[in-house]
Amino acid sequence: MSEALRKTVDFEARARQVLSQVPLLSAKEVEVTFSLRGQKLTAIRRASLDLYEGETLAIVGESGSGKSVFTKCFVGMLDKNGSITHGSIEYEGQDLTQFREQDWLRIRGRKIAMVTQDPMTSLNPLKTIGKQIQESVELHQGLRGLAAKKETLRILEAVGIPNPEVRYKQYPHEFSGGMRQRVVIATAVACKPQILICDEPTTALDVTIQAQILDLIRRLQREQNMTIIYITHDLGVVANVADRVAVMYAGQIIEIGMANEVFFDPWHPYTWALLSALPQLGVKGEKLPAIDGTPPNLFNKIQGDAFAPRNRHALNIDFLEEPPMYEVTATHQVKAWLRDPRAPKVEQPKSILRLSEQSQKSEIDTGASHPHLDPNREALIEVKNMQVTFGTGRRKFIAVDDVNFTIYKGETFSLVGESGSGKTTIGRAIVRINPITGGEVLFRGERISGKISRELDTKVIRSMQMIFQDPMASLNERAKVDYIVSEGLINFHMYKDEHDRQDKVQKALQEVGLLPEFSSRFPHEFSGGQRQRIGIARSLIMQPEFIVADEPISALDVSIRAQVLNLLNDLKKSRSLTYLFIAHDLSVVRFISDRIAVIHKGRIVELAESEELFLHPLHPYTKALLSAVPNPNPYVERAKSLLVYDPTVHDYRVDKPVWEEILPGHFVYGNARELDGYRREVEL
Amino acid sequence: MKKLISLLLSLAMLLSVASMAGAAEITELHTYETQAREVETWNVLKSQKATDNNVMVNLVDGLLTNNNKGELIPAAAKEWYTEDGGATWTFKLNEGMVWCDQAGNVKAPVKASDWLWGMEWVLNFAKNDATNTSMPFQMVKGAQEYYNYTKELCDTEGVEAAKALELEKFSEMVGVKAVDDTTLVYTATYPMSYFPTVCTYTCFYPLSDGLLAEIGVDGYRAAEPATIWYSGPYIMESFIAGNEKVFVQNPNYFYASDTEGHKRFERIIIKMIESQDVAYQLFQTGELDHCTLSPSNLTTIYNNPSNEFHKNLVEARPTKYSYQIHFNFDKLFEDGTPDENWNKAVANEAFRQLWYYGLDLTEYLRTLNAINPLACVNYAYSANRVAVKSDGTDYAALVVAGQGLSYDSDTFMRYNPDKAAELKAKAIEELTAAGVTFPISVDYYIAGGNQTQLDSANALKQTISDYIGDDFMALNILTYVSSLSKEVAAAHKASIYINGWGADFGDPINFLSQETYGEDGAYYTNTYSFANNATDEQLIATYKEFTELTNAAHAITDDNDARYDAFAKAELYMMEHALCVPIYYDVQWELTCVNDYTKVYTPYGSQTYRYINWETNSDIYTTEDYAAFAAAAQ
Amino acid sequence: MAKYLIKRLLQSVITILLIVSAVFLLMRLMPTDYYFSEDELMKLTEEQKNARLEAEGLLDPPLVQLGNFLVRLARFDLGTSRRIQMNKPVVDVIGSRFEISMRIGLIALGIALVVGVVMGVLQARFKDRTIDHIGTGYTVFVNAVPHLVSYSLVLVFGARLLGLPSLYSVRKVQESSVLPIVCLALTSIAGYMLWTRRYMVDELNKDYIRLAKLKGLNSRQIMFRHVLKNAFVPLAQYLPYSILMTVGGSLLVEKFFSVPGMGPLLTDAISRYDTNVVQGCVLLYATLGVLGVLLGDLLMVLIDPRITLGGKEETR
Amino acid sequence: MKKQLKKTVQELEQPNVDLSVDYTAVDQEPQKQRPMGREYPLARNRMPEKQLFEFAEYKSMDAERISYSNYSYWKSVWQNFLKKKPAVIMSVIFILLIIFTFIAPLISKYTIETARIDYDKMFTSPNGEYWFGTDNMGRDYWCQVWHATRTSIFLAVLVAAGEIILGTIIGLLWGYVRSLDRFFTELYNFINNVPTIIYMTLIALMVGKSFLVMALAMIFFNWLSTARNVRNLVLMYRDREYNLASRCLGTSIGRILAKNILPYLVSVIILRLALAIPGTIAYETTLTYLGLMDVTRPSLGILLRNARTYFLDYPYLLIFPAGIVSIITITFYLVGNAFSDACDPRNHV
Repeated sequence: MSEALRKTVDFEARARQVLSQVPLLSAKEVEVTFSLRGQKLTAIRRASLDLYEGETLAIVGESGSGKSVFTKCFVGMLDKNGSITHGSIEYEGQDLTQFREQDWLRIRGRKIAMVTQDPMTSLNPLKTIGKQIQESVELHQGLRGLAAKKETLRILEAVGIPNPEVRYKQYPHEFSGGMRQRVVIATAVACKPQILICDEPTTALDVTIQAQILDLIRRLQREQNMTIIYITHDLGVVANVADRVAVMYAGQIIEIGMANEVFFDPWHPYTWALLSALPQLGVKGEKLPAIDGTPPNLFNKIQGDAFAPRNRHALNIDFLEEPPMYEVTATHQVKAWLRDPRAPKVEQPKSILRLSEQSQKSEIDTGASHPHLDPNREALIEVKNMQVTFGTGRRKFIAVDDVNFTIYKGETFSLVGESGSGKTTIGRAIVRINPITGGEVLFRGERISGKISRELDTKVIRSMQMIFQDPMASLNERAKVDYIVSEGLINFHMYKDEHDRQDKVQKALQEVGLLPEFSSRFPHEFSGGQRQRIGIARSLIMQPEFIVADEPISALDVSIRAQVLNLLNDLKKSRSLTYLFIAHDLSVVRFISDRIAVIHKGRIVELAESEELFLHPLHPYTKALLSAVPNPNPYVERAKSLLVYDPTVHDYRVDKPVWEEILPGHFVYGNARELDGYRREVEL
Repeated sequence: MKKLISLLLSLAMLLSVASMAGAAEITELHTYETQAREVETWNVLKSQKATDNNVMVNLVDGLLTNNNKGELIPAAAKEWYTEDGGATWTFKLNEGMVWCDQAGNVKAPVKASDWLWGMEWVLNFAKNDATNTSMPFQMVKGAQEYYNYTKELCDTEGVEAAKALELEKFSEMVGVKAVDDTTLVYTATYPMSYFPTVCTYTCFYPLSDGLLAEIGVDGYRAAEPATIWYSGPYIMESFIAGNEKVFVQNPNYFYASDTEGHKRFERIIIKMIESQDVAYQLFQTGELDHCTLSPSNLTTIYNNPSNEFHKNLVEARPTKYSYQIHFNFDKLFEDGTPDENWNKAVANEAFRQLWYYGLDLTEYLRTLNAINPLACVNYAYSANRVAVKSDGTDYAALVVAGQGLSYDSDTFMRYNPDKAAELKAKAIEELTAAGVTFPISVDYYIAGGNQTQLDSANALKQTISDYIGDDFMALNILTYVSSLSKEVAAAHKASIYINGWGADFGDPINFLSQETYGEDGAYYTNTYSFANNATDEQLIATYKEFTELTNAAHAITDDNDARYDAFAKAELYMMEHALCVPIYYDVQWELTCVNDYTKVYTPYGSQTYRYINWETNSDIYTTEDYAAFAAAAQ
Repeated sequence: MAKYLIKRLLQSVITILLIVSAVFLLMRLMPTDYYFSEDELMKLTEEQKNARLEAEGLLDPPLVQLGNFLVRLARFDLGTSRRIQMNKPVVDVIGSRFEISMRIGLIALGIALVVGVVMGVLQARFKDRTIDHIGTGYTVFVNAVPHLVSYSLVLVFGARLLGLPSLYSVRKVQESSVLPIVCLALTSIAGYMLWTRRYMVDELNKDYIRLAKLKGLNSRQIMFRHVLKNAFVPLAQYLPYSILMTVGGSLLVEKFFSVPGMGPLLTDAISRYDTNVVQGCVLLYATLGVLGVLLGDLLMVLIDPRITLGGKEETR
Repeated sequence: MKKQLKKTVQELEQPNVDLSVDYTAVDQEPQKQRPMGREYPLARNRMPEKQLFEFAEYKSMDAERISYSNYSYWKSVWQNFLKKKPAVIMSVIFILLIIFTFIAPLISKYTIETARIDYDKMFTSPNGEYWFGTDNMGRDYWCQVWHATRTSIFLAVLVAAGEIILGTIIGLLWGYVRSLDRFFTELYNFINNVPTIIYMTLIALMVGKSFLVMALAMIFFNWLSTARNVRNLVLMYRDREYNLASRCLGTSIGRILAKNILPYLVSVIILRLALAIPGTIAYETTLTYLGLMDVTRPSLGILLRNARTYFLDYPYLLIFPAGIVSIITITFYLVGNAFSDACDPRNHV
């Protein structure tokens, strides 16, 4: 890593600052239990945390790690069935754990505010956003009437909402997700709190918007000198915002330290595993180091280190006793037996080292084949001038417009775009879930869109399958795995007898790395990754040639993603599958795809080979997208300059845009003038 | 103010003292009607339902009315007579009678020609849709011809032409003449002594040409309390359909000054209530001045000596209806095929007589009158008092006596166990020979939603089972949806019917002619018993004999006593051969502040609910009071 | 907007016409004997009956009759009553009644709305506390005991203990309306309570309430500033329908207390085969029903900024 | 041991996604409730300290194992239901009630056929001879009440089941098949915009009031709300990904409805079914009052209507049938709620 880069953030100075302070808020040995239908769930298992004034502390962990619950204790927002059963939270000389509802009214909002996760549901749909922000202003700044409105307008402006006067009178549904999140932030900021807790504020947003919101939070912190607790599962985001990072697992903080320490010198195997599993750090064509299994069930009593069963570096003692906090540096503590002097010496994994070297390099020739460059390539899917519209009349909405591409046999073709860009629609149109309203889709040269014969229909169904985004929603909760996996078999009676069917189901389960005995269970017993693999097994059993994978990992936890990515890659090899991979996360796409198409507002704006696209993006939208990709290196991440795509730069009124192959295999959408510009860019 | 309050207080005290002293007459009568029976028309000439007539007779005066003894008394006509043995009848009208509107404004004098207009209206197809034409057809010369004339006029020249008809053609064709403004002459179709009784019926009511001129034909067709003219004792002050009707005194009533002979209420409020049971509740809360008791309420009060109304139970007078069991001689199954088993059985005289002699109906009658079932006993086909011989003997009593029966008995006299056993044996023998199978199923229909009918049907069933035996025949209770005549009778579906007939005028012919064989006007024969379709020779012969006897009696027009004796002979013949079986009179129990014995009490016509000369008492009448009234009435 | 409204109105008119036509044809399925009262059947000769039927066009084929009926309907001519109030225009027959139904219905609705919503709010506010249990108990009771029985209880206690008139009376409108109103309200209170509570609890579990709480609002502020209005929205959609439907009256209550309203009119008209009145009533009910739905949708547009006209096909 | 110690991090770092693990060994372990993670030799508790700090053996498939719950959806539903004591108690009472409707006539002196009209015994209060007293005609009330209970429950179950089945089928098609939406919506508006009592009156007058006719009529007009409810739920589930997946797999509409959607509606359907039963009894009472039910077959509605007029003097005539109606209503209210809660897998632990 270059020295220049290292200078972007001075973590050492921040560390000194932290060490010199008395904690602003200090949580000690906090234990939170929930009673759920007669059972006790210990969500937080004696976690301790100090928060220092002016810092940004990121709490990172998978879902269920307790990061959200933990911070809810700081604002007294635990759900009704939960209670703090041990420990104390000191703030301004008071113990927050002893607070009753009236006491919280003095703290909540006024001193500690919180930004919640889902901006789509966090605002009252029936009140104008102005009123909702003004409510905070009036309550906490003591302003009334016009003064309050003025302040509200100022805040709106401050959180980057243009035309505040107009927006003031609008209702939440008139705002996009990103804008709504700004409003939510505004309501929190309007309280002028000392501490702001941001609970995954960008999870539901697109990368470009996420980057903007992160910028905003950083700016607001600077301007208002707030202390921020930032909760996320995304290490890239952590790298972007955090001074200090706390890693949570199974209700405990297992490693905490300055951001540079945690990213470059982590000591808990779980932190290692989390970082290693990032596709950004993976080597194309190789397996990603995945964490097997799933986090522990907190209903059960946990003995020893909660991570032990999944830990490749587990010591025997890990299964017996909970490790104490070991100090690595004054600011860096780790809860791992590996730091015990008695423990065997181990080195940090290679990929961690790669991170500190900032070596996310192009490794184009890793032995992967390039079927699209093969002159004997076989076009499997051809999409010609595809148009998909929804609704009719005034409510007609064009989701996909004039889209052209070809997928060759054996490749992984990715479609990247933000939510609402139409990428899923394209995928669904190809597998014929959504009817297309214009153009056509060819499968092995045969038209499969529109009305087709029964035989072809059967053939298409059997050769093309889809993997869905949300493993929680894509499995029928009321059917056993056995039925789910064999559904296709049953439909086409693709088995000899009952025994044969069960046999096939078990083989399919084994192929995706699941135990055959799972076939008699119901989906809700499985974790997200396992469910996603059941979904894959369901598709595989049809022996398809082509699979549309619609964001198959975006709903999964970081530690689980790698499992699924590896599986998809393995299957591609063993079954010579062709994928259409739909994603919004560019780092994943880069890791898995051969070619990438970038889609924006229903149109493909650029299509190129994966590395080509990353190295030489042409279309401004592609550039903006790439600039927003979070990088798990805090220095790099903070140094990056964000490009914002402004669609108004295109002037297509006279000069009509075309879909042009600028370089062999590199297509871009633009009018003659723009294309010229791109060509010049390429030549440079 | 103080003065007013003290005045009111003393008034209130006075009133309470007065009420303690008892014997205060009610000036404002609260009475009721059940919901299904709301008035449908305010056009008196169109009205034919009892509920409509009950109201209308108080608003418009006909020629004659009745008193509490059933006698004819003057209304609009002060005297009436025939000079030719009943062929023509002359009515002399009161002078100075007027029509007034709802507000009491005098609109026109009542003239003899008003009765011509009235009759014209009834007979004019375009005006009255053929409603109420049957009696004029029978009684008034030329009536049918005039009806046919208007009907044809409708077809040839249109409805409006018929509606525009005035009296020229009518006077020419129909036997009604206005000799002068106060003299009216009717020409009957044949000499009849009972013609005046016909004149109490609403289709013989007047219609002022002035009213017609004012609201037009269509206006009168859609008459309302606010648009009609009044000449009767009361004016309909307000009418809320489905809720209440309020009568007030007509200030222009001809007999208004005669407060003794024509005593009227200040105000009468008729409430519409949902069912009979509600009436008792309202009586308890003082919202009604009388109520008829359902069997259950009656028993409750009767069995509990400490009940507040225990001493107030009084038995009402029988209604004008006489109820009979009618046999269906041409019963069809649901699918339209004849029910041979029943038809053969019912054609057998012994079988029918078994119904007559073999049933002790006391228990059955208790569904009507739980305390005194024998008060309901009916041994004759014709209703009591419908005609009276010159020596004062009631016509129906002749029939009862002719059977050797009497109402003065503490048993159900008609029941004769020995004869019943004999008849049963005979019936079994004969019917078995005829191929009838036992038990004979007797299909009996009740209204589907009517609990009272179900209860009494069950009682009848139990009686049949007890006295005749399930092995011989069994009552099969079935239900109809909304109309007995339309759903059941028209389809010949029931084996027996229990019907009540209330006379339209005062002569036995009105009863017996409903049962004759082979005649168009015989209502029961044609619509219920279907005797004309019977195939059994003996039955037909019996029917023919009965018909001959009836017609012979009807032919006697010059001597009423002989006429009635002849009718009694016919009726006795019918009883003897059990062509139908009299079953009950409707005698109910009530709690009341009204002396029923002072009400109009007539066995025919529609004058029963004229609120004239009613004796009332703000204290509820006691059982003793009524016993005294009944004794006095005997 | 206007275009959408016109389209909706046209659709509504078609629905109404379909309903009325269907009922018209159904009535024509009954044998013509039903056209006559029992007395008429007894006293009219066959020729007279046929003459009557012919004069009124009842011997024509049903579809011809329907055509004639629709033509008359287009001229807003509903004909006259035959049996309920002979020869009186149907419009007058209905007109005299619906006002009474509406008055009683609206008052009962108002009471039910106020009491029900307040109770529902309290129940939601104090969920799982005594008042919530009382409310739930009431709801269960109202549903568990057949209305007929509870009305009888109301009638007896109202009339015996409080001395209120047990029958509706035009001369004592106020006192005599009390019991019918109470009966109507008693049952609908339970409904409003149930739904208000449910919607309130739904709203209270929403994310934006969390945000409001995080702003530092206390629970009373949250209730009044946020939850109430939002919880009322789903109730409001059915409000116009409920208000309009008060015109229809309650069959049971009106029969029970002899209220001369719309409730029993239609069943009476059907059972007496007063076809014109039946058609008039059905037309009224259908119009009010369809209009109620339409107004409900419009109301939603007014109070819920998310909903725009034509944005969503609203059906009930 | 020594070898294991030497295991380097580099080796360990190799992703272990060896999918060809021998499952049989795992499979044959006794399937019982076991804590999360592996089972470890007891010996580990007594390991010397040195050994404690050695690397443990790593089994990738063990990490994959989930705690085996021997789960069955309906079994869980049942178990959850059994936890709701009031509902269980009420349903036991209800079942006893039904059984009793059959036993009652056997143990009493009278049956509905043999109960005689006897005016001397009318309104006898309950006693040793007449356990529920006698009615207004001196007939034994006991046999009438139980006979009526049986009739009413039969009617209620028939109607409720009918309307739920019809409503569910129509609702499923209405919600899932887009082209039918318009038709059913219009049909719904058509029927729903006029109070059903009108249709009931028409039917009662034109077709009849018999038990079967009215039951069919009730079914025919009551399916609407169920269908609408189901339809709205179907709309919620229709475009869920698992349905898209089924469509991708070529599953027919019928199977998707039956296998993918219907099971999700079970709780709602059961709730509606449970509430439809007391609803039908209440409706029947109203219809009886309006004279639209055939009275020849005694039902609770008929008894209530009759008792209504003299319950002040003879409260027992009202109390017995009203009590039974209340038991039925409350039972189904509780059972319906308990069952629909139990059907919700989120409540399955």
